[in-house]
Amino acid sequence: METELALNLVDTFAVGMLLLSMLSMATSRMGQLIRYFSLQSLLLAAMAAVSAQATGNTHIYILAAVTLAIKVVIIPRFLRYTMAKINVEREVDTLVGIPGSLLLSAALIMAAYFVTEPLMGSFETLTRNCLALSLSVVFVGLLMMCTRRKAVTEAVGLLMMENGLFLGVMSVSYGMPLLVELGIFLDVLMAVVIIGIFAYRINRTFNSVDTGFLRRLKE
Amino acid sequence: MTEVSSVIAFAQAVLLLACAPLVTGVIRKMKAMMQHRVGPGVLQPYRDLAKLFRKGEVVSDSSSWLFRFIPYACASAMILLAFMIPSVYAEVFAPYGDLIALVYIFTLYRFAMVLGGLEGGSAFGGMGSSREMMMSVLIEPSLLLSIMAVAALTGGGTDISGIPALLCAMGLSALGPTLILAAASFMITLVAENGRVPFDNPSTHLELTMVHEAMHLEYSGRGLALMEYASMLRLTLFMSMIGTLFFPWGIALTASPADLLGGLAAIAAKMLALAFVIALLESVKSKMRLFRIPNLLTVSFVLSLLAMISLYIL
Amino acid sequence: MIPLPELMIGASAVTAAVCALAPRERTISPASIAGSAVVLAAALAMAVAVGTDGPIRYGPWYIDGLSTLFSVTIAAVSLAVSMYSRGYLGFERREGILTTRGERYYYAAVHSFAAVMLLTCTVSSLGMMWIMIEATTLISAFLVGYYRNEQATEAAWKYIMICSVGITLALMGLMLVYASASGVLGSESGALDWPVLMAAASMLDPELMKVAMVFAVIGFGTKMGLAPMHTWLPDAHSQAPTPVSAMLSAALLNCALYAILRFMAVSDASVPGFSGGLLMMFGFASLAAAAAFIIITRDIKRMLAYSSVEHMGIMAIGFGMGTPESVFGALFLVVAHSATKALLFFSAGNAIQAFGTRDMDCIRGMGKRMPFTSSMMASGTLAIVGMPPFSVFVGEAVVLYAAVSAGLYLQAALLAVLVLTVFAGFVMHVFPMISGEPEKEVREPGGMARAAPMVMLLGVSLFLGLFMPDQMRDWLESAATAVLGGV
Amino acid sequence: MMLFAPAFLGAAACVFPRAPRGLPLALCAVSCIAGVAAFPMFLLYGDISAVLPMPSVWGFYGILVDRPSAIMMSVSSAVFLMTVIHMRGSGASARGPAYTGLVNLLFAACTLAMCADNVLLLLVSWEAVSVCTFLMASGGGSGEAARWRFLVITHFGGLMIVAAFLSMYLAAGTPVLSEWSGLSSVLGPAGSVAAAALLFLGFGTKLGLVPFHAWMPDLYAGAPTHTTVLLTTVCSNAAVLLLIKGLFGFIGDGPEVFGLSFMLVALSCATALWGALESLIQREPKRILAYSSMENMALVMLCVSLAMMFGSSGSPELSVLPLTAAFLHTVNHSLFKSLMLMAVGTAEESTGETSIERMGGLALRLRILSVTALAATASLAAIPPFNGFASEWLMLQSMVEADGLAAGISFILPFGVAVLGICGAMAAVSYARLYGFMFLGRPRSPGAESPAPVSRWTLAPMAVLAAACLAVGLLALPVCDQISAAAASIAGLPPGTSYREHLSGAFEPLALFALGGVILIAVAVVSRIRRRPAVTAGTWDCGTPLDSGMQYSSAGFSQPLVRVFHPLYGDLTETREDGADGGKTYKVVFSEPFVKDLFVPLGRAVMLAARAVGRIQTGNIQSYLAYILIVLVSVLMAVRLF
Repeated sequence: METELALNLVDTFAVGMLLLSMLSMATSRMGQLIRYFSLQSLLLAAMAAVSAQATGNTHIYILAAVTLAIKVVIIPRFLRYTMAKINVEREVDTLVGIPGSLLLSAALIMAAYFVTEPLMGSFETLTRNCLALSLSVVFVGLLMMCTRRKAVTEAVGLLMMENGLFLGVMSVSYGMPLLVELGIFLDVLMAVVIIGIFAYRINRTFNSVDTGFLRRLKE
Repeated sequence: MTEVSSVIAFAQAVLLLACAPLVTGVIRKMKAMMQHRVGPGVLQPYRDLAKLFRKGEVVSDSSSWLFRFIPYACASAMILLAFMIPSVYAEVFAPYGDLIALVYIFTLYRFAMVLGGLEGGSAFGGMGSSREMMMSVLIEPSLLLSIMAVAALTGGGTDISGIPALLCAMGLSALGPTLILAAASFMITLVAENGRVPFDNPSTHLELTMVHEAMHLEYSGRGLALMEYASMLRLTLFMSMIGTLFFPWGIALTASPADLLGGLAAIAAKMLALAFVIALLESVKSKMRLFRIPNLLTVSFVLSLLAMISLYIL
Repeated sequence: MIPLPELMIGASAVTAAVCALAPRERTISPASIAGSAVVLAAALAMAVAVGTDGPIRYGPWYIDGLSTLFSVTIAAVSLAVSMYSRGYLGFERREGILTTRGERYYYAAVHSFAAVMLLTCTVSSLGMMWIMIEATTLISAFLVGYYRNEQATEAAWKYIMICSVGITLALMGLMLVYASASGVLGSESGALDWPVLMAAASMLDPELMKVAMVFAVIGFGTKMGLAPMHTWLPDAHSQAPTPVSAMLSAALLNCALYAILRFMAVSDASVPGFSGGLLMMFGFASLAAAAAFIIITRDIKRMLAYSSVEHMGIMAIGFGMGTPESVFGALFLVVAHSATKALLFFSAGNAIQAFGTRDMDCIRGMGKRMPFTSSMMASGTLAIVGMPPFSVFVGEAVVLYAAVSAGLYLQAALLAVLVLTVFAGFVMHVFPMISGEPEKEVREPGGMARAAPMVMLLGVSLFLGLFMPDQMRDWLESAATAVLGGV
Repeated sequence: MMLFAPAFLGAAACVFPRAPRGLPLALCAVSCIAGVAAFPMFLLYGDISAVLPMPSVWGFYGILVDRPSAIMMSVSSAVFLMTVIHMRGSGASARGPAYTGLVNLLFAACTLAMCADNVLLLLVSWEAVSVCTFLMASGGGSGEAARWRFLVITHFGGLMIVAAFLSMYLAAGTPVLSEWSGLSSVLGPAGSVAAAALLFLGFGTKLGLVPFHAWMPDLYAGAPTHTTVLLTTVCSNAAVLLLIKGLFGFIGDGPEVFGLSFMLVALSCATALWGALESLIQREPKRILAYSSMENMALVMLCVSLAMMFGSSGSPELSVLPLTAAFLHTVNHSLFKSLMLMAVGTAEESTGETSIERMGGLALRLRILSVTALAATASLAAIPPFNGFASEWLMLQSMVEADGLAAGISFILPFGVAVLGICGAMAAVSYARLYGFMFLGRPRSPGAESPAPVSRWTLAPMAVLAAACLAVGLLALPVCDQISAAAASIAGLPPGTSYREHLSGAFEPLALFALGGVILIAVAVVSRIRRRPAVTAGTWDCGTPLDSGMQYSSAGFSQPLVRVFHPLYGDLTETREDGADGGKTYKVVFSEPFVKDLFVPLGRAVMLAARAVGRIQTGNIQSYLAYILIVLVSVLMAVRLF
């Protein structure tokens, strides 16, 4: 398939990922949130496949596969399992409120575009604004971590940041050396598992996963 | 300096030592005359000293070895000064008389007297000492400054025996503001340091007014005699300092008999004039309140400072 | 020649395994001590080898003076830690806080932690380095949450969350570097290997490198404890078991610093001075924040943690100036700080176990009851606040000297004033603990296992403060050249 | 080099607390004797130097004993020796091995600081001095708070010194101090002014320069006597030596520091006056002595800055006189101040009282002690023929010397003389008060009524020191010959230059006071002729028996002066309230204004700022993450924009 189509596809996927993270900012349901995350990961995998096709370096396929396996299937499962195990009530409780956080994330996206604007010229990549998009996704993920209080939501925020990162990895620099990528994926998996474990511990010691309660250690 | 001049210098020191009580007597007599009293003869101080010298000594049981030592220290300090200050002849016997040393020996005298005042452990001694100290804080710098001003005026450094000659050599051109201011400040210092009116009344023993007498209170017999003699000597020394360091004209510059006679006459005249001034002051002025004393002392301090500064401004 | 890096890492990993699976519990701690001794020996041998015949570079390894400096520091600290842990855990075992299983778990975690940190400093690919640093977070999270009580869990949660975020941002920086590098070198050419990168560094796109450095400094700086990203540090240090706190403060932060240095070397070739400016900015921020916190805190381990923040700030300033002297001083400070801070944590550990509290207002009269610990704590305090003849003073003096010689008078003055404030706060807190009268009856937790490492560390700090043998100087200078971009 | 082996051996000996009691002190004494030998050795062999083979970060550690350091080392070691003997006597060795060990360390550090020939060695040993004195000052009680103030202030000074030496090292390019000279040309005007100012202020913190003196009184009052002695004599000697070396040897007094020297003169004068004023109202002897140290050191610094002024105004050959005065006064101060402090300490130990309001009458009960104390007091008050007078005389001489200079500077003459005069007079007052109320009069407390006997070990060193005070006072000129040679060698003047040709007028203390002695004997003999034995009776009491309350109190003694200088003292709060029996109580409280109005508010401000910053550690993870986000975005924006 020729690069025009690939370009458009990659762009579309990237924009879709950003859209999904906006949606997950907007949602107030945990289940919904996790669904959005897995959908975003799916888009990521698809995009990886497309860019592998377009640029012809095959190890990105592996990447796509791993993404599919880990981020679309395993991690959401694990999260749901954890949620079920520590029966969290379904609401995402936010600090800022949904409209506020949406406005903030819009501001962050503008910031991302503004920051990456001078860098556009420096790539001969298939797409110019993927960098901006990935940065925006990272920012939005971080914002989610700042504004949501449940342990699981924070985990999702972290994962979304990583999705944005991989968006950048795929689109801007055609992936990294395979070893590194696999290591990174391993780390991500481990991180999620450990976060799950600690979410469980928090729930057991505090009878809640609301990290707003974690305020004992301060000056 | 040659043997002759050293002999003369020694002689003039002895003369000072001998005349000290006389000076006091003269002042008292003048005062009495001004107040239309007859008053004791001018030799009365000699008689007092002799009487005290014959009397036995009584010392306080709370006083220590220091108490017995102090009279000697005071007397000999003053006698040493007598050898350092010229009166008739512009040379001194003491080797290398030095102005700064002179001032500090006065300090030694005051210091010893203050310690003696504290010895008795009574209220009076302490009171006298504390007042003396309050005055000394302002007296000492102005004394230092006024003398140094003259030294700087002559440019002869801090060597005492040089100053009279240099001043005489300068002639009347020396009679500038520096000398006047310094002399004025020194005059105030003289009155204060020797505890005369208006700073202190030497002839009273009223507790609340006395300063020096309070410190002498515990002494008796020979100790008292020495102390009294020392304070008389101090007065004489100050007067002869005015006569030789500030207004040395007439002092004998060479060892020739004529000069020496002239010098003797000159110093006698100056002494008489000063005695008159002091007596006049004591007759017309009354003693100040204690806490107004610092004001006058500050005036003398400022005068001496001005004397110094005027040396560099004018 | 024997493959030293493999030997070093292998020994560490094996030790971890042995501690996890040792048949008899009595063998655990001797095994760990022996293992870390071997590791230290290997690290030293590696340092000598590098010192004599240049950087080691084969397979996944790239080891130059910088790597050996950091890895020897890490190995030495972990040896001291595993010695001290013997006494420390023995006490807890007697108190009944600790089970054999817990001890196995502890030693295994400590040694794998050490192994991963050593890997961080020896691999050649920046990507692998990133992975290893993330791994340190994951492993040490368990050590931080070791006592499963509320505070420990909270501290561990904050630790893992904040550090993961930071590390993710660092990955962004790594990605950008790789992007621009692969733009120059083409992909598949090991464009993440540090030597290769350095070779091509001058051709990299400056704009991109700037953004990359921002991400790298903020990301790794979070792990290194630069304010205002340091927030996890006091919690983690105060909640972890004391030997682990020592390890975090004296080894882990250095790893993050090492990563930043590697990135800085790359970026300085294309945008000179940019990363230095960033580092200095964050360094002063950390110094100021640490000064304030040291004054107001009451928890002794938190205070020590903040002093780590302070020293990381000073090092950042030193590296940020980027002159040979300043980098030399900062590198020296890395070693000095590790030795001194470990010593301080150990003596604090003794005090905490004796008094059963971390609150400095409740610890009094150590001087009478615990002469050894208090003398150690006193000298450690004087050392850490930069009093001669201890080594930290030399490091700070060299940095100050470099600042003056670089004409950065204002920065030098600011540095001096902030260090003075820290000094005041520290002294104000520590010496009352030593003087005064103890409220309750306490006795010194004795034992060779505790005393030996402390004396050792004090000796190191003192010797380095007084003397600078030529070998040491050459070593530091080779490391400095590596920082300043020599391959 | 063999000379210094014992010094460091003694320092090392302290490390082993198991060493038998008294061994550390003995070793310290040995090393002190070695230190005393420094100057004779110098006279025999010239400069003594040694280098340690092990390199440090900045060059090799080396020591060089030239004339100035040799003189200072000998004097300091002599004082140190006396202190150690006194320590042995007054049972201070019961303080335990830690203390005596620190004494050893302090000696080693001070000696090294005086003879260091390597910049790092100098800095290290100097800071070691601070640390040792800090650790030795743990007297408990009121001293504790002052210890922290002391440590922080001296560390501040230490930082200034470090900065100054670093900049000088930068200019010199070599860590070997003996190769440093005339660095002002390299440093440039601004640099050399900054370095000189830093040096002056840095060492000023140790010497009690206003406003860095805030630690002095409390520390002196709280610390053990011997710590105070060593702190105020040996450490001050080292400080003065290093200061003069730094200013004149290393930087050099070029014209660029002219403006600075004026400020330093003013600062020193202010310090001297302040010390004299405050010493008038203190109640504890040690506080009085603290302020008097401040005053004396201020006079030394005044001479130093005068020398700077002379040198920078283009006549460096004149600066030898003030420098000689500074050195001489430092030496004298270390002699009489140590003597006075030991006397006070001994008196406090044997009476168990620490306030002069509760002493008195000791001259009757502790005769020898009172004699030595009198010698010390007389020297402190610059009473001839003691050594304090010699150095003040030399200071005045250097003032008079300003006469010969350009009109702009000769202004200094009157003001300097005035300051010296006032300080001298006030000093005389406060020491008369100190001695009078400690030793004279009638005892004011049971402790003073029956003081414990004083051991011979305690008295011997004090007697030696008293003799030394008198001897230096009489032999001022020969002593000054040696010292002025040292001063000239530092100031880089031709070796021939002596201070004598700058003296105005000729003065031979020995001859003069010999005459005085003759006169004294004569007077004594005369008044012994046919003398009746003195009768002892009670003090004249106007018929009402005296009780100790009717004695003049020390507060009352200084009251007139307080009235005169009232505005200068801190707030003197006079509280009158009715006692239980309707009686009135009246007390005057003086508080050191610099502490109350400068250091306390400063500390409070720092505390407030710290709390303000401390709020960012909220304990809430969301806010922590928010910090990261904000920092990231703002830094990226900044990079994008600039």
